Amino acid sequence: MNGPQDLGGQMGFGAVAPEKDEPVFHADWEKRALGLTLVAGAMGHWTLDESRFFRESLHPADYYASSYYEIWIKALEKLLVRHGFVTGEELAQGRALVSGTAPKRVPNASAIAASLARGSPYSRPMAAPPRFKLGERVRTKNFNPAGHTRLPRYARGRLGTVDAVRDGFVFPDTSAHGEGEQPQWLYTVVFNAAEIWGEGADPTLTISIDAWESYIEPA
Amino acid sequence: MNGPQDLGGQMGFGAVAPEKDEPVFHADWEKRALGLTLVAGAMGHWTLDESRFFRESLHPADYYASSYYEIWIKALEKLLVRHGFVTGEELAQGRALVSGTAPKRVPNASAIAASLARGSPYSRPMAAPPRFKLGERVRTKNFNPAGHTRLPRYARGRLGTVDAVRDGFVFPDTSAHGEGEQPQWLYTVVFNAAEIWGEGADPTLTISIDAWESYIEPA
Amino acid sequence: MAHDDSDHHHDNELDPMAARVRALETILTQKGLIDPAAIDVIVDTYETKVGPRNGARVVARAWVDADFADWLKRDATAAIASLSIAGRTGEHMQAVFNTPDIHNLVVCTLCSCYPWTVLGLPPVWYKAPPYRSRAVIDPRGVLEEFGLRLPQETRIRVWDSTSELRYLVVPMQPARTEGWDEERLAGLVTRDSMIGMGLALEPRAA
Amino acid sequence: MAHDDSDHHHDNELDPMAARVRALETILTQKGLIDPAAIDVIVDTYETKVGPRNGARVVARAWVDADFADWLKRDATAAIASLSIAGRTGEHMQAVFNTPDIHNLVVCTLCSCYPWTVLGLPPVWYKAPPYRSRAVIDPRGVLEEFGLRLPQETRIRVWDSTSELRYLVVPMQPARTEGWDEERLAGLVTRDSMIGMGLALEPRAA
Repeated sequence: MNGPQDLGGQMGFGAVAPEKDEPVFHADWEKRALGLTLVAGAMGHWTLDESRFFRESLHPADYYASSYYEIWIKALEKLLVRHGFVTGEELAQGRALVSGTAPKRVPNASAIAASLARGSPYSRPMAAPPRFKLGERVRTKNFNPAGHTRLPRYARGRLGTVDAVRDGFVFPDTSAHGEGEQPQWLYTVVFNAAEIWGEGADPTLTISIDAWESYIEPA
Repeated sequence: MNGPQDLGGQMGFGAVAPEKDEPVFHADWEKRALGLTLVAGAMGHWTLDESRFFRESLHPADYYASSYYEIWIKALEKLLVRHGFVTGEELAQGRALVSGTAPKRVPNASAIAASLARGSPYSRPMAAPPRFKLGERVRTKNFNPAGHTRLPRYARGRLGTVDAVRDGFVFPDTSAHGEGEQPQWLYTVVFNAAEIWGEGADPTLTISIDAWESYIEPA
Repeated sequence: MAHDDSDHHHDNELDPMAARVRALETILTQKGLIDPAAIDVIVDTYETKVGPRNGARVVARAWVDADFADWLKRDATAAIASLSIAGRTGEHMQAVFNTPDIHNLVVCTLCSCYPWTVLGLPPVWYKAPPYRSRAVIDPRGVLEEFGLRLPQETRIRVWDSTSELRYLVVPMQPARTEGWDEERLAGLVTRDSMIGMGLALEPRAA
Repeated sequence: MAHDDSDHHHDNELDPMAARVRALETILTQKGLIDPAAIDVIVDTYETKVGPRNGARVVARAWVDADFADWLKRDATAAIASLSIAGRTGEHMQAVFNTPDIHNLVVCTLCSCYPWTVLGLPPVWYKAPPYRSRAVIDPRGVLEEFGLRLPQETRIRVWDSTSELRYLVVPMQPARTEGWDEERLAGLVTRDSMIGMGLALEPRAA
């Protein structure tokens, strides 16, 4: 969706403000927010892509006024409600009131430690060979779905070059909406800045995105 | 600028919510906000385009959380400070503390009434003939200025047709920044929705913008 | 101070914007930068004098007078001025005519440009992000939320008001209103129909 | 309850987000949906175990070992795993090498994708709108705000992390560090230099 998350090339947010000797967390609640997001995800009822979709579905005023952990928590609440684990009333009262969806699993400390160490790969074996090859000129598609996509608005309908053919990867546009992994070949596609930003673009700049096969077509 | 004002095709703002029997104003302060904006503008120290630039320069979180009259007032305060009429300290204290810029004029009630009735045309005589003609195929330029422009992001780099050749008009991109009126021919340029929105666009939809001559080039 | 004491009775609990606007008016008045009476004139103008009834008069005239309709199509500013309607944000008018084949819709994606002289001040929804973001990409969806389901074959033309041109939609004259006089016809012309977010009223609904 | 009483002493005035997160953890714990001890493990991992020192080890090894550098270029995930660095959001690593001709910069315009295994959790600025919006259109401007003015002829390549690939920038080895051992070299490798928002430290500054 063309939501508040799609920030490339937007203006008006001010200067980048690095913090000297920034701590890993700025408050205790941030620690719990990170942990809650990961352990709730580990129940196995939604994908990372669905989490991202719920985050970008926050109202833009809310998204831009929130820190990233705030965004995570607001989206997590909505995910939990959407999947029947908690109710709005429970969130309002701050305590459990009714039984809800039964979790597929509730990882304990050692299971979580193992899963952090292991990670969860998103690459998938592909039966068909990749359609595009290294160095090929391609054009990204132009589309504006209401659902989740990882093709940023600034990179739509642009002429670029396949800079790398990666592996098969879970397709976010379906995975975010309970429509399965439907893996596709992933490519790194590189563009000259002038192709994207037009007049006044930095002539020394190239920009790449990682694009699933259905995002691109022959130039 | 690619600021919060550039809303065409953005998502996540929810349903359009018409109000049954909506009053002209929703609070007394809205009346004064409208009037203040108009009478302060009538001092003659900034253009309508500069006002618009100050509105779209609000932080996106602020812009999207504000009603339109709130946006007007926040921008008006900044304009007044920028032009030396008031100070931040005066705004904080709610009273005049120092003398500031002398206004070019302070219209009274009858002068304002006359100016509302008269309006202020933005058309200007042009020495050169228009470069483009009715029915001509043109492409809008792609650029991403940090300053004010009236070419929306969704309509950049698109192939369209000149639907009307208008008049010479004050050029907002300079007028907003104290760089003069520099009038240009204005055209109405119409696009098929598929040219703008790509896959899934409504096939019965065309969209037009009003484009200054420097926004377009021969297709 | 810009307000007399009688104003203060219902302001015991000013909301933050009310307080902020009051403070700004106070400062500008103290500094002699504005005449508060000029604000009163503006408010009175748009609260009581200028509104969608102006546009309805224009549309009704176009319905009954083919020559006027033609003039309105060619030079809307002059045609509208002939009805003594002119002024701020009506300096450069364009009239766009609905037909059975094409439905016109007006939006200002970049701010809130709107033809004040014929429609008055814009409603909140016209100025707010949902309409401004969606009208250019999903006009049918927006129209349906307003209760208007256009035939699939009707073409839609969206006019994004990116310049100082101001657009007035001339809706189609409803059936079974032949012979009505202008004033009666004007009663069928809603504000929304002149933005393209509705049709003129049917006679029975007027 | 997820917290014992000792936690409450400094929470007499919980800010709204702290209260909100506390409430959510309470509900999920009461419902048996989570194990709070699992959260402790996560916090401990990213607070004390996983951080940019991991990435610095990778970079330093690449500086001293051409074969490793080549492996890192071809298969970063495997090369990094050979140093016992692996895990969540490090499943699909790509290493991109700065040269005198090209400077690499990593951003995630769409959210906050970041190579946790080698850099730890991302800093606030990396996740916030100013960086995400500007890095792809004005990287030189952003770099200058970080105090890094690149030569005009240096090309810049921005990698927008739109997939589950995670990018690690390998900065150039500073001059006058020939013969340094890996540990000493690793001390020159800052987090920012592995995002592309800085260079490795000069020897005198380390």
